[in-house]
Parts: sequence; structure tokens; C-alpha cells
Amino acid sequence: MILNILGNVLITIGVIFLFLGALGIFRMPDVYSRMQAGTKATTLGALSTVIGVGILQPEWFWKTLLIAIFIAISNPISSHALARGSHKIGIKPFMKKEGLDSYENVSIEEEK
Amino acid sequence: MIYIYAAFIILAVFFAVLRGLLGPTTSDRVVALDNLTTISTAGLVLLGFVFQRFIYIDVSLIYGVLSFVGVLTIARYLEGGL
Amino acid sequence: MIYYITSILLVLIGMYAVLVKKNLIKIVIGLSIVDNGIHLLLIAIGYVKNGTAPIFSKAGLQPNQMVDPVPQALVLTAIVIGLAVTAVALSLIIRLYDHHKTLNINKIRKLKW
Amino acid sequence: MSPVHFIAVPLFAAFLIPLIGKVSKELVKIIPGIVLLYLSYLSISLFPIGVNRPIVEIIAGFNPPFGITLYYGPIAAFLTTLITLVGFVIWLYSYKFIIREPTEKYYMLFMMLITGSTGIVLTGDIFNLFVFFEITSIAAYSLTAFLRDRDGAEAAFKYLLIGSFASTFFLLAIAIIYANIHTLNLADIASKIKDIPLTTRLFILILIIIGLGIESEMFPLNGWAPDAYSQAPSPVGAVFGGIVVKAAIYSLMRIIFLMFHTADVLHFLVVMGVITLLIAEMSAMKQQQIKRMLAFSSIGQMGLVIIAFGVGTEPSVRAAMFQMFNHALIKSLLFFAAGYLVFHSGSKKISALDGLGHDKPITSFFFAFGALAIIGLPPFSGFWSKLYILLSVADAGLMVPVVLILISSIIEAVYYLRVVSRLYFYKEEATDVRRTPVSGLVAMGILTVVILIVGFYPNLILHWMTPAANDLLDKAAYIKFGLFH
Amino acid sequence: MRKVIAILLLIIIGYYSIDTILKIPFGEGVKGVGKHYLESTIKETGAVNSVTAIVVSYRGFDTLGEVTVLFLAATGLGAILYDKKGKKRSLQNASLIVKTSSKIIYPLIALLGAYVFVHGHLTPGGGFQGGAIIATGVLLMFISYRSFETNHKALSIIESLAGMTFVTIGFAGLIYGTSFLQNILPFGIPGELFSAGIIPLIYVAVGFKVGAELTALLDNLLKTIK
Amino acid sequence: MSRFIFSFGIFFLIWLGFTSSFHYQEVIVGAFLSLILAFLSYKSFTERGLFYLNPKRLFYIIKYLAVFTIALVKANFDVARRVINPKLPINPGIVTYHTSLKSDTAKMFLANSITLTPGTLTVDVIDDKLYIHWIDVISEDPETIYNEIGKDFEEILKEIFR
Amino acid sequence: MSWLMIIVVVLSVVLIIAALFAVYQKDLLLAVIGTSAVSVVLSVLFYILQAPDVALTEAAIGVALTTIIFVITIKKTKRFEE
Repeated sequence: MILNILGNVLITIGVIFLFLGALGIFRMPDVYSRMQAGTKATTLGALSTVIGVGILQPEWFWKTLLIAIFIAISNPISSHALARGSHKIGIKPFMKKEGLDSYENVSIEEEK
Repeated sequence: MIYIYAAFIILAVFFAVLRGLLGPTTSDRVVALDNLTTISTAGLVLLGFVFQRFIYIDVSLIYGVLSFVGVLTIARYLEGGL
Repeated sequence: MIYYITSILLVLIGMYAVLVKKNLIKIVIGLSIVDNGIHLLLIAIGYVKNGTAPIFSKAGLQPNQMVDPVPQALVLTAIVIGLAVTAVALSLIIRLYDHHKTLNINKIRKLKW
Repeated sequence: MSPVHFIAVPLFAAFLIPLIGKVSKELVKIIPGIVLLYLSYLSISLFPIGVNRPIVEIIAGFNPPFGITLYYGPIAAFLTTLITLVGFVIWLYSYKFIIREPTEKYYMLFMMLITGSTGIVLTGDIFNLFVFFEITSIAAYSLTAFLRDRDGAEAAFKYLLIGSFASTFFLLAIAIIYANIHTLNLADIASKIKDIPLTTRLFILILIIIGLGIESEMFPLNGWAPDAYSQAPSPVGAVFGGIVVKAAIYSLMRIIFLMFHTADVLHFLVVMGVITLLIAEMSAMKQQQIKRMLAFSSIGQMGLVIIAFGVGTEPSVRAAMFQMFNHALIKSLLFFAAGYLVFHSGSKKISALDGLGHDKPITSFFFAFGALAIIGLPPFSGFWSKLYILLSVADAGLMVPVVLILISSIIEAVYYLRVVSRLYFYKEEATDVRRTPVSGLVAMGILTVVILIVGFYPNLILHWMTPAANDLLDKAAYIKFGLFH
Repeated sequence: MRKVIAILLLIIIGYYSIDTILKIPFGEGVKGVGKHYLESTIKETGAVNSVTAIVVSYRGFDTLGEVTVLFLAATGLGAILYDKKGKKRSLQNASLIVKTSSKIIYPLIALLGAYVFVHGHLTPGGGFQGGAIIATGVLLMFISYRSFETNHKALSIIESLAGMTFVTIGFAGLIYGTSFLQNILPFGIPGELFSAGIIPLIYVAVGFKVGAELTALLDNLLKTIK
Repeated sequence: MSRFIFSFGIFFLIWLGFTSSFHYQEVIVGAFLSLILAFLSYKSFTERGLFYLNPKRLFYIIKYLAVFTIALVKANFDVARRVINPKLPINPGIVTYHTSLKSDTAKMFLANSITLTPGTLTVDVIDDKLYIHWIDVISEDPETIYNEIGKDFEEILKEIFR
Repeated sequence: MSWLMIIVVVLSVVLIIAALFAVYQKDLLLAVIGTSAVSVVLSVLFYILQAPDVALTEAAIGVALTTIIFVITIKKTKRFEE
């Protein structure tokens, strides 16, 4: 019973955060802020949804946990790679004050 | 309950797609795609739960893994790697 | 019903790309969209209302609640074939680009099209 | 001893070749020959059995319509024999002709092309037919683009585009068939086709004609053929003309005769055949390049075959089969000879062939021989098949096609003789010292001998054509054997 | 002009296909061949997953063809993009995070692929999917490390051996049973890992083959010609 | 050797997670596959091997997970706040963060954690510098950056990867 | 109309939009992202149609491999349509 409620609550939270993440990437001003909103909210959203299902259905728990772990590892990585890529093709972050971009003059060093 | 979940997920998909269509830069659209796949991964788990079939979870797992590689490839292309 | 209409629309969009677009990669994208449409059509044909996947993974599943497995098997084969065709097409494109330095179909006219 | 060897053995060889390639490059070249020799032996020894009573080979131990079956009837027996024999000769020719790397991949693709073609001929299941079609076409695309210094990639891309469109239509047709009658076995479909509403059936027919017509070079769908033939290496041109088209046309006819055997459809076929024939022969007349000319001529011959099938009487189908046999041999011979002629003259143009008849007498002789045979002069084998087609079409009372076929024959004679006359009656100082390799000459010699023998004793082949024609026309027997073996 | 013709053509095709397809009843029970398959999958093949049973057993010949198609694609790609001068991948450096994480994730993806093709007869998935997943894992390494190389010889040997295994299993059915690709092994208890006769064997072979082929294909495609 | 055993163990655990079953056949096949895979990839999979199983490190790993979860939840409420009310004051910029971690894996975990915590996103890692997109740059002083962004994680990670 | 039906309708609309996006976009990379999105949505549809096998295959081949080989080809050739 408690597990049931807990699971449903987790799923609800997760779904809401999935929605917020999507809303975030829609409303934020520039790519990097969108990425921030997108990554964080969807990661938590997906994690909590998946684990919620795992709690509702105990024999699924281990597999859902694996999915959750995988999402938690992979999401920030793809986000980071995208951010790096965006910066490399010259998308400037939205800044209120000039000169806050300390990454601007860093180039990719060659692999040894 | 299920209606609430469905509503939120539909809204999430809607906004992600909207960003994908509008997004001024390529990265925006890739972010939208990444978001869409994450939403789908979670959504598939939920759907599997609704259909009450344990084996459906496999799809979701593989989905997460592979869409990650896909997005990473596009990101690597963007930064001039690949 | 909606599946049928969607799939036919996909097929038509893909065919439009193949027939009208001048860019080689765009044409291949069109082909893959056409393929996708037909796959959706096949799966929709095999669907049974309130059915479940044709996998007897737990007790109590009856064959009469299941969807048709045959179209699914066909689509599996068709997807793999589609991948193979796409790969070959793209490799041809790479070679064409090496030779002509363009992807525009109108500019690759050594042979009559 | 079972027909499944025709598919499994070349496939096994294709998988084996890379392993052998690690050991010896020379062995790679020999293995396809051994395999094809074995298959030829097999086809000849199975031939009498298959002609008497169709062998229905069950795959994976499930009875039709649940499992896939191979239907080795008289017509399949005849076509597999043709494919394996022509395939063997083509291998012999390729042995010295394909010297460009990666030869290993060439032979792998070649083996899989053989697999696909025999698969198309043998299979008794419509989706399996689709799979083998894809195998054949993908191998054909890759082989078309095999040579890097020509516009092969362009021709191959064009071919691929049209081919994938075709396969899409075919898949759509399969989907609709399955949705309506829930079966995929050809015999089963044939017995249930009446359950499909008429308009749906018509739509399926159109889809199938588009889908399979492309590989069989039917009129509006043959845009790929001239480019593919002319840009591919010569043996591959022979493969297309001698093997792929034959298998494709057979599958088209098999499906039409099984599912849509009505007078209207047959008339439509005749009309399409006539248009194909005329347009192809006209275009062939205009060509400057020898291989393009051969390609158009090949399309024209296929038009002739389609007309003969479309007439749909027993003698006409027999004549069509005979024509297919002749065309496979003669067109291969022409492609072989043209390959070395192009090689010696260093140009694909017809005008560059001046005087090669004196410089390279043997190759030129083979070309001239093939040209005379395909025009249909007695005593070559082409004469008999054309004669029988004309007689059977006239018997069916279709006088207009007869006249048109005769006209097209005259056109054909004109452009072939033009090339031959260039070979012999123009003088030019030739400087090419390279010799035509023996294996190529042997390959051409074998074909020449067969053509001559068949020319003098056409009944040798025609005798076997009667059961083949009946096999195609007798739908009831196909259903009976295909379903209840 | 071309556009107008294309659109007219599409309208005609669209009209007739919609007309035809809307006549097909949607979602009304399984009939014909499919019904038989559903009812007798476990009895006749021992597999729990009917789709797998159809793909590998009932229509096993299609799968042989499918494997051939992929093999053909890899071979054809090799032939089309062949270059005498040898080829090299040109890659810029990936960031440290991507590199480190792909090192960790890559074996896990391979394990997932192995899981998918070993369990083909029990859960969704099978040889093709497993092979594709493994190839994707290798691709992850390709795009992260410039110096990561696969052993081409080993790949082509795996490819050949796996393909030959498939055909040999087929011939074993012909020799010890009655027909090509026939099951000659006991079915076991449906639902267990070691069940369903030759299906897992074939799927393992297919998995290795597809994995090796797709890896070779991607490698070929990634290497520049210059 | 310890690396080999460690990777084998991890793979085997994950396999068990995949199958969710202790049937003897699954276990045998899983052990076999994990063995092969561990043999092929243990060199790249882990740098340290069994070293992580030290009880003290395990304790820190658990602590890390707890801190991480709290930070993630906090980050999400932050995102929610910003999304619902986009008028909130923001001052985005990319700042440099100096880390004292040595191991690559540690840096990766630090970067990922930073990405998932409030208002920050790792753009690149070069040597010991992390370039971080910060949605609300309070100050450009390295000390403040260190304290605001990654202090908690870095201290725990230092213990784990010591 | 059940909640599942609504999801299906939304996904179908997204599918068509993504396909149109892929066809009309002049930037080939974006077109490829569009096809990738088509595959993502399609695979969810397969899942809803109770075909996990196909959904899995589509995820493995459509979402990941096809996208990747397209991206590689674009890298090897040219990104923008003339």
C-alpha cells in the first residue's frame, strides 16, 4: 500500500519534471541554459519515473534501476558533448556582461 | 492517474518538438532530440507498466543506450571531431 | 485507422522527397522515410485490439489475445534490408562526391537521367 | 541431392572466400568455379527428376503454407540449369578479366548474385522472393560500381534509386496481400486470390508489375539498364543480361500467371512488350557506345519475351522460354566479346572498333557470330526462337505485333551489321599488342559451340520446353504440388 | 514542372493506396498463417517468443537471406570504397569526459548486446539487434579515440565463421533430419535459456556475424579515402 | 588481477540485473560472458580494480550518492523556479574551475555531478581546469567558484579516489 | 477516446511533422535529425502496437545506426543542400 503510493508519487513527480524540462528547453534564452534545464529536469524526471515503476512492480526493480543508472550517467555526458560542440561551432552563450566567457580562447589540443 | 501522466508526457513532447522546429541553431534541435529520446525512454517504461509486460522493459533499456550514442555522434560531428 | 493514414502519408512524403529533391542525401532520406511508412503499415495490419505481444513470457497468456507475429517478423527483415540498402547508397554517394565534388543530382550528369 | 544446394552452396562459398583469401589469392579465384561446376552438375542431374514431377523442398521441416518451400518444377529446373551454366562460363571469363583489386570482393558479390538469382527462381514464398530480390539487386548495385575509373557509381546510384523504389512497391503489395488473405505462400495465395476484392487485386497487380518490371526491364521502368550495363565490368553486364533479367522476368510471369491470369492482363503484357521492343530497338540504333547498344538490344529482346509470354498459349510460352535460353547465351557471348574489343580498342565507342577484325580475328569472329545469331539468321539458334515466337503470335491472331516484331528485327539487323562491318571492312592501323587471354576465349568458345549445336538441333532444347510451358500455365498443378506436395 | 508531375503522381498513388488500405479491417483478430503460428509456436519450436520462432524457425530461410543482405552490404561497401593506398580515420580529439566514459560504457553495451542475442527466444530482440548494439558500442570507441583500431583480420574471420556456422546448421538439419534448417536438437523446457533447439545457436551466430559486419561497415565508412 | 576480478564482478552483477533471474542456466551463461568480456576489456574498464571496495571508500560512495541525490533534487527545483518564472535575474557566463583531482574517472564523475547540480553545466575538461557554464555567475574569484560549485563533491571524490 | 488513442494521435502528428521537417530542411544535418526523430516516434508507435521486437530493432537500427551512417556521410561530403 505504502509502496503503491510511493511509486505513484514518484511517477507523478517524474512526469512533472519531464514536462518542466521540455518547457525549460522551450522557454530558456540560449542553448546553454536550455541544455541546463533539459539535462537536469529530464534526468530527474526519467530517474524518478523509472524508479517509481520499479517500486510499483517489485520484480522489475533491478532492471529499472539499471535504466536509471544508465540515464544518470549518459545524460550529462551527451549534454556536455553537445555544449562543447556548440561552443566549437561558435555559438556564443547569452551574456549580460561581456568577457564572462573564459572558454572562448581555449582550443582543442591534439591527441598525443 | 494514467490520464495525468499521459497529459504531462504529451505536453512535454509538444514543447520538445516545438523547440526542435523553432530552434535557431542546430544545437537547439539536437537538444530537443535528446530530450525527446529521454522522454520516450521514461515513457516506454511507463507504457510497459501499463501493458503489464515485464519483457517490454528491454526496449526501453536499449533505447536509452543507443539514443545516447546517436546524440553523441551528432555532437562529435558538431565539434568537428568524427 | 489512424495508423493506416499516417503510414500512407509517410510513404507519400518520402516519395515526394525522392521524386522532387535534387540532393542525393535527401533522396536517400526520402527512401528511408518510405520504408518507415511501409513498416508502420505492416505492423498496423498485424495489430489486434487489446492484444499483447506474441511472447509467452508469463503464464496465462492465450494465443487469442495476441497480435499477429507474422508482420512483425517481416518488418524485422525489411528493416535490416533497408539498412543495407541505405549503407550501399551512402557509400555510392561518398564516391560520387569524391568524383564530382557536388551532391546536386543535376550537376552529376555524365549519364542521362 | 536437394534443390536447396543451389542456394546454400554458393552462399557457403561466399562466406568461405574471405577465409580462403587469408591463405591464397589464387584459390579465391578458383573456388567459385568449383562451386559453379558442382551446381551445374547438380542441376543437370536433377533436371530429369524435376521435369517429370516437381520437387517441393520444405525448409525447416514445416509444411506449406507455414514454412517456406522451394518449388523445383520443370521451369525452375530449366532456369537453374541455365543460370548455373551461364554463371560457370561467366566465371571462366572473369578469371583473367577481373584483375583489379579487390578481386576477393568481386567473387563474393558474384557468388551472392548467383544465390539471389537461383533463389528468385526456386522460392515458393512471396516474401522470400522479396528477400532474394534484394540480395540480387544489392549485389548488382555493388558490382555496377565495381570499377573506379568509370561512371559506375553514378549508374549504380541510378539503379539503386529505381530498384529501391521497386522493392518498396513490391513490399507494399506483399503487405496488402497478407492483410487480405493472411498467407505468404505463392501456391496458397494463388488458391485464395479470388477472396480479394477486384479493385484491390488490380492495385496489387499494378504494384507488382512496377516492382518486378524494373528488374525485368519493362518499358517505362528500364532507365537504369543502359547505364548499368555499360558502366559495369563486361562480365557483370553478361550477368545482368544472362541471369538477373531472366530470373526477374520469370518471377514476374510466375506471379502474373498464378494470380492474375486473365485476358486483359495478358493483353496489357503484349502491349507493354511491343512498346518495350520498339523503343529499345530505336534507341539501340542511335547509340554510339557498343555496350549501351547491347543493353538496349537486351531490353528489346526482353520485350520480345514479354510479348510471347503475354500471348499466353502453350506454343508461345514455349517459344518465350526458348528465346530466354538463346538470349542468355548469345548476349553473354556478345558482352564477352565486346568486353575484350573495348579493352583492345581502348574506347567504348563503336567508331573505335574499325579494323579490329583483322587485328584481333578470334574475338571479332565471336562478336560477329553472336551478332548474326541474335539477329536470327539461320542456322543459329536465335533463328528458331524468333521463328517460333512469330508463329505462335500469328497463331493467336495478333497480326500487328507480328509486323512490329519483323520491323524491329530489321532494325536490329541494321545496327548489329553496322558494327560487324566496321570490324571487318574498315582499315585502320592497330597497335594493340595485348592478347585476349585463353580463359576468355574458352568461355566464348563454349558458348559458340552450344549456340551452334542448338541452332542445328533446336529440338534438343524445345523438347524440354513443353513441360516447362505447361508448368507455367497450369495453375492448378502448381497449387496442388505447392501446397500438398 | 517536375514538382507538379510528382505531386499529381503522388495524389494518384495516395488515393488508390488509401482506398485499398482502408478496406483492410483494423485490429480484428489473427487469421490464417499467423493464427497457426501463435497456437503452435511452443509446441513446434520450443521458443517462447513467436516472432523469433517465425524469424528463425518457420521462416528461417528469410533470415539466412537477411544475413546475406547485411554481408552483401558490408562487402559491397568495401568494394565501392576500396582504395589501394590504405585508409585512415581522421578524428579530432574528444573531450576527456567522453573518452573516460566511453571506456566504461563500452563493455556494458557489449554485455547488453550479448544479453539481447542470447535471449532472442525469450525476450524481444535477437541476433540482429544484438549485433547492431555491439557495433554501436564499438562505434562509441571509434568516435572517442582516434587510435582505437579493430582487428580487421579477426573481424572478417568471425564474419566468415559465423556465416558458415549458420549454413552448416542448415545442412545438419538436412543430413540428420529431413530438411534444410530443420531443428535437430531437443526443445528443452520453454522459457529456459537452453531451450528452443537451434534458435539460440543460430542467433548467437547471427549476433556475432552482424556485429562484425556492422563494425567493419562503420569502420570502412569512417575512414577517409584521401 | 584485482582489476580483472572487479570488472568481472561488475559485469556479472549487471548481467543479473538484465536477466532479473537466478536460474542456474542464466547464471552460467552470465558468468561465462562476463568472464570473456572482463578478459577483453578489464584494462580499459577500470583503473584501480578492487581498490574501490575498501569499507571506507564504500561509505564515501554512499555518501556521494546521497549528496548527489540531494543536489539533483535541489537543481531541479531551481530549474522549475526558473522555468516557471523566467524573469528571475540571471547572469550567465563560462567560468574556469580548478580541480585538484588526478584520476580521469574522478574528473569525469566530478564533471557529471557538476552538470547535474543547480545552475551549472560542464563545457569542457582540460587537464585540471573545468570550464563551466554557470547560469548565475556570482563572482569570478576562483575561491568562490570552488566553494559554490563543486566543493562537496570534490572532497568526497578525493576520498574515494585517493 | 482513450488516453492511448490521444497519445497515438499526437505521436502520429509529430511523426508527420518530423518527416516534413526532414524533407523540407535545407541543412542536411537537420534533415538527418528529423529522420532520427521519425525513427524515435515510430519506435514508440511500434511499442504501442504491441511489437516490442520491432520497436527494439527500430531503436537499434533506425535511431542509432542509420542516423550515424548518415552523419558520417554528411561529414564526408557536404552539409548544405545547394
